[in-house]
Amino acid sequence: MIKYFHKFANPVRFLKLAIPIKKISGIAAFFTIFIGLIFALLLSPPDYQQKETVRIMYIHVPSAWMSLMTYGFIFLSSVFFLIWRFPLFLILAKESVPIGIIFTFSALISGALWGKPTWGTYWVWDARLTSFLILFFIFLGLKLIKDTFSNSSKGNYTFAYLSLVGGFNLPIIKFSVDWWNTLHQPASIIRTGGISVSNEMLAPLFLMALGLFFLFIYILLVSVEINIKEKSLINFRDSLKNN
Amino acid sequence: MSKEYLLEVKNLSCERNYKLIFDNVSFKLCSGGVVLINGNNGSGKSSILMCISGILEYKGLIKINKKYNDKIGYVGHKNALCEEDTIYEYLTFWKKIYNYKKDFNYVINFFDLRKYLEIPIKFLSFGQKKKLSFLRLQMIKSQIWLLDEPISGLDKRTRSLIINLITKHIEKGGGVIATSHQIINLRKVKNIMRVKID
Amino acid sequence: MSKEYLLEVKNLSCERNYKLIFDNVSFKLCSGGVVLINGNNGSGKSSILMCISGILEYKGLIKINKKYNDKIGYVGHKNALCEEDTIYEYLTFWKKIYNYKKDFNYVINFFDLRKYLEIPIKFLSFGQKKKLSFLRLQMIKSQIWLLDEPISGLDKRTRSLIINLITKHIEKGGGVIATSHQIINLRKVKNIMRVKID
Amino acid sequence: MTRLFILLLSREVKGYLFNTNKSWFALGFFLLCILIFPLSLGGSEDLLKKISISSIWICALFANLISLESLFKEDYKNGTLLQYHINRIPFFIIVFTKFICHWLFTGFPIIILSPLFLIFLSGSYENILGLFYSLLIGTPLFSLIGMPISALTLGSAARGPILVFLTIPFFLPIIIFGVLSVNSFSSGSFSEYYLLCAILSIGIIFLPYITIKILKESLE
Amino acid sequence: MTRLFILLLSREVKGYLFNTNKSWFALGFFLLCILIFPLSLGGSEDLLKKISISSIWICALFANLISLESLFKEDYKNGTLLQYHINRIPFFIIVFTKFICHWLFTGFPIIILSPLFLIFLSGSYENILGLFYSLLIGTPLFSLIGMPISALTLGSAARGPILVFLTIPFFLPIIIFGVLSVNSFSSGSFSEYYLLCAILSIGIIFLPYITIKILKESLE
Ligand code: HEM
Ligand SMILES: Nc1ncnc2c1ncn2[C@@H]1O[C@H](COP(=O)(O)OP(=O)(O)OP(=O)(O)O)[C@@H](O)[C@H]1O
Ligand SMILES: Nc1ncnc2c1ncn2[C@@H]1O[C@H](COP(=O)(O)OP(=O)(O)OP(=O)(O)O)[C@@H](O)[C@H]1O
Ligand SMILES: [Mg+2]
Ligand SMILES: [Mg+2]
Repeated sequence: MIKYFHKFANPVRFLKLAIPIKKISGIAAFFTIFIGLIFALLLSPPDYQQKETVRIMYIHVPSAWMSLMTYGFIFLSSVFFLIWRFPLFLILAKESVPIGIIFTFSALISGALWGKPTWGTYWVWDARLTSFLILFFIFLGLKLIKDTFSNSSKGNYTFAYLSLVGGFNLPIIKFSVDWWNTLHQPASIIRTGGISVSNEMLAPLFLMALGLFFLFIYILLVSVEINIKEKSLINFRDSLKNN
Repeated sequence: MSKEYLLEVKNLSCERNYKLIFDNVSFKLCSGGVVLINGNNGSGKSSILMCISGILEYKGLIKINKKYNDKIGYVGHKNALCEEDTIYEYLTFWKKIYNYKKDFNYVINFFDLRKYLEIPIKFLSFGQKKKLSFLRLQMIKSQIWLLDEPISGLDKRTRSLIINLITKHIEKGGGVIATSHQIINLRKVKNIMRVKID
Repeated sequence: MSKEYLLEVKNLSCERNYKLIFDNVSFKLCSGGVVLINGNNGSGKSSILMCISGILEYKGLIKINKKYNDKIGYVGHKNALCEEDTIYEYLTFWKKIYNYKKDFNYVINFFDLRKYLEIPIKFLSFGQKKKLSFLRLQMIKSQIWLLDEPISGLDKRTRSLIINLITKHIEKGGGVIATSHQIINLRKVKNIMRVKID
Repeated sequence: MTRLFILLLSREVKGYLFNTNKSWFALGFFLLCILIFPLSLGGSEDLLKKISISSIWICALFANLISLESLFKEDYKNGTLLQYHINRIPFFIIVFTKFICHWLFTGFPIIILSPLFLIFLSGSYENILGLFYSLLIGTPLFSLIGMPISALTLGSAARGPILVFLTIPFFLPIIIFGVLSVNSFSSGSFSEYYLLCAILSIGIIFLPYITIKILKESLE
Repeated sequence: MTRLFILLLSREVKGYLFNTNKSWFALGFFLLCILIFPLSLGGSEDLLKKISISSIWICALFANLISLESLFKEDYKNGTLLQYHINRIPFFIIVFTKFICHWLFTGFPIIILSPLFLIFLSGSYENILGLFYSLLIGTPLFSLIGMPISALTLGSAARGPILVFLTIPFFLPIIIFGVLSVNSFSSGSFSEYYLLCAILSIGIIFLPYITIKILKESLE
């Protein structure tokens, strides 16, 4: 009975909770990103050194943050799944992988594009960039596992464990700028010494970050909803067959 | 006569890749008893054995009596036959694994495999490979034998040898769960239970 | 009634790795006839079939009548079942290879495999895999069928279906060479020849 | 005959495309190798530039080597080759389809990507054409030479040593001439290209033939 | 328990030694790779000297990678793992024996041979000790990380992509730190060694555990 409850009832109850949140975050994402883009592209001042190219920052930094956050989320969900064996956490973790890929990819591309005017090259093999590239590959690997075992019950624990192992990379990315001397600039916002960026640039940055965060929640909930409904459809079909 | 059970299966059902294979299977294997699982191709006989041996996940209850030796002997389609090893290597390895003290000369002669002793397993014929797996089975000190189609592809003589083996095992107080499409002629065994699944 | 032969085997002997497997086997397969090869495990039944199908080297004579279609249909232990393919892919591929014009819906329903059509072959049970190989066999336009233990591991219904298949093939003028440890109950076939090897 | 050829080719291609197993493997391995070079050199741009051509060749070789083993393996293990043989499907069709597909999915993408990686590794645009042409002749040679070796590993237990000790003597000349040819391309001499072409044209006749012989022998 | 351990270990070792298949494979591949480097560089001594350390590391990685796939494969295919499971043989024994043997026959010979090759490639005696130590920590890490990946490829069709995409992120850090550590050894700082040691000590606890989980899942 309890097993039954764990398996079906909870995701469905979760859906009840999730659908309103999904709608709200969808709307919120739209507006924050919209306003954020206006600020970022029109209202915020150009940098005195980097001129207009600084506007790439409003894409680059939020998506870099979000990709790190997404991986953190996958990591935590996997931990919870391994502790409590709650399938819902696994669904959450699995469905965030494609979103993470998108964020990581856009941070990579925007970073590379930003690198050309500021560093004179698209790519260097320094610690920050390399470790971030590795994160991208880890995301791809997880996506692969998710896909190859998609219509089988195997691979759940495999996915969870590997996302745990991949977690080693997060601190490396975060602190690579401090541990090694890299071309990439060290943290100027999320750091122990307090914020060191002017407010005019900070506002759109945070707006964009918030917007992407809402976007993340929105996409995640949509795909989780589809996933859960699909699963219950299978079970429904099976129960029809048996009767 | 209420003999003690070796293994109890209750309301067993099994899903593979979200597909229900079988449902609501219950039986009890007693010491000195045989359970024959019947069913069509694809009905899930092999899957039941795999559930019992702990490979597949299942719902329901499988209880193995801890009072007895709870080791399980399994002979199925895949029999740990390492193609490159010779028969001799194979047998000595598993003999050590199972801590089988006796010499295995007896078992080898039993199945007429002596002259193939130094041949790599990949050169054996289908039936010879099967015989070899039964040799391994005899070295396990286990009460419960799970046999997946034990006599298919074997000649008359070997079949009767294997039936003898089963009978002996049962007389010693063991239990056998077997699936088969052929009739296993266990005349001397009284406690035979037939389970039909579909 | 001197029917024409499809295949003639004379004084066949075969060595594998310098070991004589069998010696001096002779028989004739006529159109509408069945040759059943008997023998103990490891006596070389499968090897004979492999010689006929041209895989093993042999000494002696194997003559296939060129007047007839000289293609050979072979179902043995290895049946070209690519684990990752689905049944549907498997059948369409071999259908095209054999240039089989008819729809294979009929053959699929015949063996009750329709609902597994989209399942990868590795998920099938032992018997289902065997059925699948028989589906392939039916698509070859060949006179000579070589069947290595055609009915082992199959349930009653499938067994009788396969015996029907064989009977039909023979009625159409084909010939079958089969090995088996089980009794193949070919009541309607008159021209059965038994070859014993050891 | 053509029908059979197309049929087998399409099956092979399907296998590569949908059985994600194969198609990504060689290419992925190539990417992996290419990535490892700059990383393990510790960021010395200068060095990277100098070894860029060699490293692309080496990676192409490895990608080829690693996908070699499975060339005939599955068809052999599950008896498909056996059925082909029994059903009198000419083996040269099989061997050629295998060859074409193997090249198409390991050699070809590498050729296409090589200019990109050359720029990525060396940062300059010279040598692109030379590398492109030399790979264009070299990768089919890899696949061709690989085939009999792959066939050899089927029946025997000594897969490893065969693969290694046979590949060394046969692949090394190719890679040496390949790298040399790129250097000589910029100086306007094409002798290495001619040599490679000669090897290729001889190889395309004899190597499939040898492969067929070995395959048939392994079926026993 | 110890009895079982010794038994399985000796079987594994026998498999490597007599089944020439395995023992030569990794080492042979290593030799092949090492040979290709100087040959494909076209004889530029100077260059060779500079990339000698990286190339030895790269070759060690490849040798490891190429022998990874077959780590559990045979035991899985012929049902030995299944029998182990049914007969309640603790999987950690199996995994550890596999690990030890894999390292013993791919990592260890490479470590032993590495000074030789360093001299052969670079022509000088410096860095020998640094390379030796870094390989000593790095190669078991390769084997350790390789195990769960190898286990992963068992059940699934997507052997290739998994092997590639999972090895990249997990092997790359090791090779980066490995190469860095050799350079910093000569300058007297050992931070990379400590880091590698830390990863090793964490890995040796968790990675076999994860491997066991994945193996059991693949048995179904
Ligand atoms: C492909 C190249 C690049 C990659 C992969 C990359 C990656 C990242 C990542 C992962 C972060 C988040 C780190 C954290 O939260 O601590 C980040 C933040 C940042 N990146 Fe990049 N980056 C790249 C290029 C650049 C370039 C060219 C610039 C500008 C010169 C730049 C400026 C920044 C800034 C200002 C931050 C915010 C740091 C903070 O305050 O936390 N990045 N980048
Ligand atoms: N991994 C799997 N995923 C999905 N379905 C599976 C899987 N393995 C087996 N099946 C299905 O489960 C059913 C039962 O398989 P099983 O091997 O237990 O049959 P069986 O009774 O032993 O048949 P046979 O008499 O042919 O050996 C089959 O229909 C098969 O298609
Ligand atoms: N490659 C080989 N080298 C040496 N001996 C072999 C080889 N292959 C098979 N044999 C031997 O040849 C004999 C005949 O094998 P075959 O497979 O033909 O037997 P079979 O009659 O089909 O037996 P079964 O009824 O068990 O299937 C066996 O004793 C086997 O050990
Ligand atoms: Mg079965
Ligand atoms: Mg046989």
